Amino acid sequence: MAALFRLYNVTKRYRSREVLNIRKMEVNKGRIYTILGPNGAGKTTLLRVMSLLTVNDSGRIEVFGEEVSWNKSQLVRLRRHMAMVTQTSFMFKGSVYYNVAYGLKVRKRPEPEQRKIVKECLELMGMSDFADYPAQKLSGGERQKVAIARALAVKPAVLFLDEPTSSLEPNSAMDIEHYIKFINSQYNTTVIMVTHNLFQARRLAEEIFFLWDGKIIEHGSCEDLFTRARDERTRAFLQGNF
Amino acid sequence: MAALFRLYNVTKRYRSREVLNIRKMEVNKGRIYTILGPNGAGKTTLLRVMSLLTVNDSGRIEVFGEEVSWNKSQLVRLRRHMAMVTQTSFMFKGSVYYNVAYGLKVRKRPEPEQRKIVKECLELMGMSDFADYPAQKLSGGERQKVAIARALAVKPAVLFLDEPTSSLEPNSAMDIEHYIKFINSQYNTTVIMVTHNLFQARRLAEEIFFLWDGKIIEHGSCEDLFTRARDERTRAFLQGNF
Amino acid sequence: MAVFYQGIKEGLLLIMSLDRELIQITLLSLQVSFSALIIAAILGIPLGSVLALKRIPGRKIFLNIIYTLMGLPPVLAGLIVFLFLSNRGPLGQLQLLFTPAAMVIAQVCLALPIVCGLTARAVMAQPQEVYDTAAMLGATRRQAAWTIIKESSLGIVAALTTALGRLMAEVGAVMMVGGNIAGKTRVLTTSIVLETRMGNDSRAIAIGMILLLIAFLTMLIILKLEKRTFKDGGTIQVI
Amino acid sequence: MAVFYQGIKEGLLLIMSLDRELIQITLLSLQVSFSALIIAAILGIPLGSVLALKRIPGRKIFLNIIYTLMGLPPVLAGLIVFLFLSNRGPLGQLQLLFTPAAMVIAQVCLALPIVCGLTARAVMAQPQEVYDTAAMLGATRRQAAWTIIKESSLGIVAALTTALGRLMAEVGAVMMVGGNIAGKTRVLTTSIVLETRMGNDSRAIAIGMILLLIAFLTMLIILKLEKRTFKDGGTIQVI
Amino acid sequence: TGSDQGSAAEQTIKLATTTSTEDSGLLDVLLPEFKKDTGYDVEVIAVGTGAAIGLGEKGDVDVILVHSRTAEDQFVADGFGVNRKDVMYNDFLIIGPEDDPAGIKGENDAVAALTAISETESTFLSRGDDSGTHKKEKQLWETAGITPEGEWYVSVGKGMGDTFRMANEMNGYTLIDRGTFLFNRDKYELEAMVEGDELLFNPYGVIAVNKEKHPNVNFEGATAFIEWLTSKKAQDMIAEYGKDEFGQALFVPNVE
Ligand SMILES: Nc1ncnc2c1ncn2[C@@H]1O[C@H](COP(=O)(O)OP(=O)(O)OP(=O)(O)O)[C@@H](O)[C@H]1O
Ligand SMILES: Nc1ncnc2c1ncn2[C@@H]1O[C@H](COP(=O)(O)OP(=O)(O)OP(=O)(O)O)[C@@H](O)[C@H]1O
Ligand SMILES: [Mg+2]
Ligand SMILES: [Mg+2]
Repeated sequence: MAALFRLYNVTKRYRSREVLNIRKMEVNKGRIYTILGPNGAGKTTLLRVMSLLTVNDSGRIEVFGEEVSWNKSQLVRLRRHMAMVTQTSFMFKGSVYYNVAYGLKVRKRPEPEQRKIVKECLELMGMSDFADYPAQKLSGGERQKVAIARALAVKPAVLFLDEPTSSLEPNSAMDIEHYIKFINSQYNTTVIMVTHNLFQARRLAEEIFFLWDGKIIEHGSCEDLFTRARDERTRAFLQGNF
Repeated sequence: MAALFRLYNVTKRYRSREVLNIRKMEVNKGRIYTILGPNGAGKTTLLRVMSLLTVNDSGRIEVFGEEVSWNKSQLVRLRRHMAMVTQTSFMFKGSVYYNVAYGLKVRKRPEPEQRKIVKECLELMGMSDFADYPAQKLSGGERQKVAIARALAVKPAVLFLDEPTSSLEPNSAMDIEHYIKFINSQYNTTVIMVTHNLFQARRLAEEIFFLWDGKIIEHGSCEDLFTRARDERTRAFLQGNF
Repeated sequence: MAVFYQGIKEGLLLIMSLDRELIQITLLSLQVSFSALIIAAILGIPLGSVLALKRIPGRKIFLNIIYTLMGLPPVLAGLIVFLFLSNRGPLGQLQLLFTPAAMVIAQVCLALPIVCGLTARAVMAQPQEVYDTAAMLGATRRQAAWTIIKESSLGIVAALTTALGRLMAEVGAVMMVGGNIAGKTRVLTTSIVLETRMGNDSRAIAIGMILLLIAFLTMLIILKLEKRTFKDGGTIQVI
Repeated sequence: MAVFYQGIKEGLLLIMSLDRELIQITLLSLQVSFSALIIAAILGIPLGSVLALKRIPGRKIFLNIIYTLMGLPPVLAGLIVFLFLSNRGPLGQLQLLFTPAAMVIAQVCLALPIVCGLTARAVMAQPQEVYDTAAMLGATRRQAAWTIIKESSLGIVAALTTALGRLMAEVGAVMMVGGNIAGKTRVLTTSIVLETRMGNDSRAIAIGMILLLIAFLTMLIILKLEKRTFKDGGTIQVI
Repeated sequence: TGSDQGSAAEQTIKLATTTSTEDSGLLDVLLPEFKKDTGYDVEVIAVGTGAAIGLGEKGDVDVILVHSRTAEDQFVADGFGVNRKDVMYNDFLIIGPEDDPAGIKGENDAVAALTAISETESTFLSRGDDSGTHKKEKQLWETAGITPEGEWYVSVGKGMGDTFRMANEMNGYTLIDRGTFLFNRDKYELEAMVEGDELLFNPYGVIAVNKEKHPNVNFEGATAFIEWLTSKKAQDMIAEYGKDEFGQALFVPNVE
């Protein structure tokens, strides 16, 4: 199986604080990964480094088999195969439609196609009525739904999800979980998801990375981790179940 | 028992859309309330109206037995007994310390007292190491913890919580739940909390309001609602359990 | 204070009389300042954004120079452009001195740093998330920059109105390179100077009133357009 | 183009010679412009914030007038202040005409709308959450307004630097009310005008260079202070 | 069309002159007549004498009309100007406040008046801008053997109209050309103190910019302007100008 992402000795510091230090990490095509870990463990930072939004301070990153050299054209080329739902679901000024169409616009897709895709994605998220609504006025959950629609619209090969259902009502959250499974099996989309919802992790993940203080202290299949985690900290974390 | 909040026929519209329409709602002192409902139901709007951050379009609001006239001095006086953790946990520019001390500063508490309280609250949230950190650089969960610390610092009589644990790791979330129960029983703090986590609602709430499309369609004790909800929509919502 | 009433009265009379010369002077003022503003915007907005966004070496010094040039004295700008356009100067061949074109060039020198500097500041004040979201959705740098510019629209409109105010008000540069030739390069501000020099205070005030009236109407139109374009860029509600 | 080299050379010589008169002129320039800026800031920042935040009737028109006055021609401002301070004017008794105090007053008229208008725009661009969070934590309106001003610091610094640039560069107002009296009210810009009127282009350029150099150093200091105060108000990272 | 524009440019001449000439309104009377007679449009650029000569040296104008004999001669001697002609003269006067602290009202001797001003330390405003007027003033002080300095001697670095305004505000004396004085007399309160002294004579010269130095100048137009300005018709108009409005002529034609 081709490794989509390979990270070796990747570190990232803010000021003098090392917030990420990944010895070795591999992500394979077509699987669903979950990253777990306490607040401030570096989960978001890890997603940002993998999606090439934050430059690592040292180490080596390979994406789609290419070593990342951070040059402009490579970045755009690689990023065009990815999409992310960020933790804050930032919305551009303008309508919900504009936000969801954004990824298609920058890819210069024909207008009718854009309209069709945006319509589909909004329908999927139950947000069709909001197409003309100013996106920055949405409620927290609505905003998160639009952020998901926006990421899905570009049909990415790799989908990064940073706590994508944190503000969603339970039913919507379940729908989205189903949909993630669906695109994963249907289009072979690789999914890398951060979540604090252990049930969700358990339902979705094929593999889990457990992050602690910037380091991957445990990695394995979902079943393994939940039933026989080696690290004591992992076990303690997973016990806080709810 | 004295009613802390009374709302009669309170409505709020954005453009032509009515997003809130509360026939009658009463909140009593010293209890823990949970507001449940789908995304966009108007939960945040309701909290904002109750905390006097958004002016209702019609209807009557009584807070602490006073009718709200929206005049300046009344607003500040009433608000000084409340605190809120908002859905976005907005942080002011400046350090974590500055943010947590803010409510004490505007109340002109003496400096040593400020320092003491901020220290306590940060410790409680496990954020002591971050006192000097720029608050806007925190991770999502850290930010939420600071927002909680900031609200607790002013020792409010009424605490509004808008999905306060949505970005928190399970253990922290549990700690916060315990703490909410503690201040409720210890200081008789009234808690009004929005959450999408049904387990959490069940663990904490004494009473639940169920909001749908701006209206309270169900209201009762936690037990009642979870076991014998009258409204079909409520039942459907609560079934999406996880 | 009679001179004020006199000035206002005279101003109203002047406006109502539709004085041919005055209309021509007013139109030239508008034409020169708007041409300069448009050129400055076309050059300055992209340049300002690039300076705000690109980590090029010497960027800070360059930005600082731009901020400094926001305070370029109009007379000095006028003098420098004058020397370039003068017969003996490197661009003397173009025969532009004492024409409206020369005035536009000199005013571009004044407006460019303002547009560029304030645009850079507006762009730099945007949250990181704007860029991140654009990049993550596949935008090239150019597309992302354009998105950031759109998000900064409020600040950029402020930059443009500030620059326009500067241009409509300044006299040093247009006087120097335009020469204040009656019927050819005389504009509202140079007329004001001429009238004060001749001791005609009330007429100077009258022309000043006309200038401010025009500026007021222009601002009204700009704000209306801005509102229409950025409907939800509302302002803070204080309760 | 020889005149440029000549101007730069002459400028350097002037600086190095520590010409007494030049030092005095430079200090007066700084003193007048900074006094005016400080007064304008003290009045303009609160006023701008109030206009941005308070729903007072006529607020929009008032804001529009402020934006218009950002383009107040210095000559006109000078003329109006002149008429007020003149012997015959309502404030003639104060005997302020042709003193630095008069120049400060006239410059305040120019700077106030800029500080006020750009502050208002910076404040209006803040997200609603700033106010909400402050209010929810028990801030009075005044305290909340102060918090919003602090959050707008980047924009307000831009307002102040823009105003300072305008003041250091303008000549119409200080010329009119100061009178360009040698040794008393002559400043850098009026010197430049005088030199160009006398046809001393290279000396005019030399003085202009000094003016720009001072502006540059001032900006450096302001930016350094700003950085120190708002360490984490960093700029967008583009990768 | 292109050829039309070419001839239009040919039909235009640029004149650099002093602000006093423009502000006096004389050109508003002369130039339309000149256009009627010759077809030339004249674009007037009013600056200080120094700057006007500077414009001529750079070839940015075609002809200059100024009043500073020494500078004019230098301009011609350096080869920048040709065909200098006397046009007219006006005279300077010393004006001052009604209460006349130096007691010079009615004095005929300019040098004596300045001496009195300096001895009483009465406020005196100097143009201080190297203009024709300023040069004249310096020459008078030199003749008086006085180096003016002190609080009372105010060097303002401004044009004539503005200096008049300032002198009025400061209740000071100043040296002024008759044109500007008559033109502004009603607006201000200063009065004529000293006039008629030969030393106060102020001749204007017109000079064409040398075609050899600056091939692009409109030399033909400049020549036509000089010829017209020194013609009988123009000289008569100059002699008449101001009589209606001020009861006296502002300038005296000066062609031998
Ligand atoms: N300022 C506003 N302008 C326009 N519409 C708004 C505004 N604020 C909220 N709304 C709309 O009002 C409705 C209710 O919003 P509210 O934030 O109260 O929902 P909520 O119940 O808190 O939802 P969530 O669970 O997603 O946070 C939403 O549909 C939202 O889009
Ligand atoms: N731009 C930044 N500047 C300084 N520190 C930062 C920055 N971004 C992140 N950090 C710090 O790095 C650490 C890791 O942050 P990160 O956002 O990756 O955490 P996380 O695992 O996603 O946490 P959460 O579950 O709370 O979202 C945190 O302690 C955070 O405060
Ligand atoms: Mg995170
Ligand atoms: Mg909400």
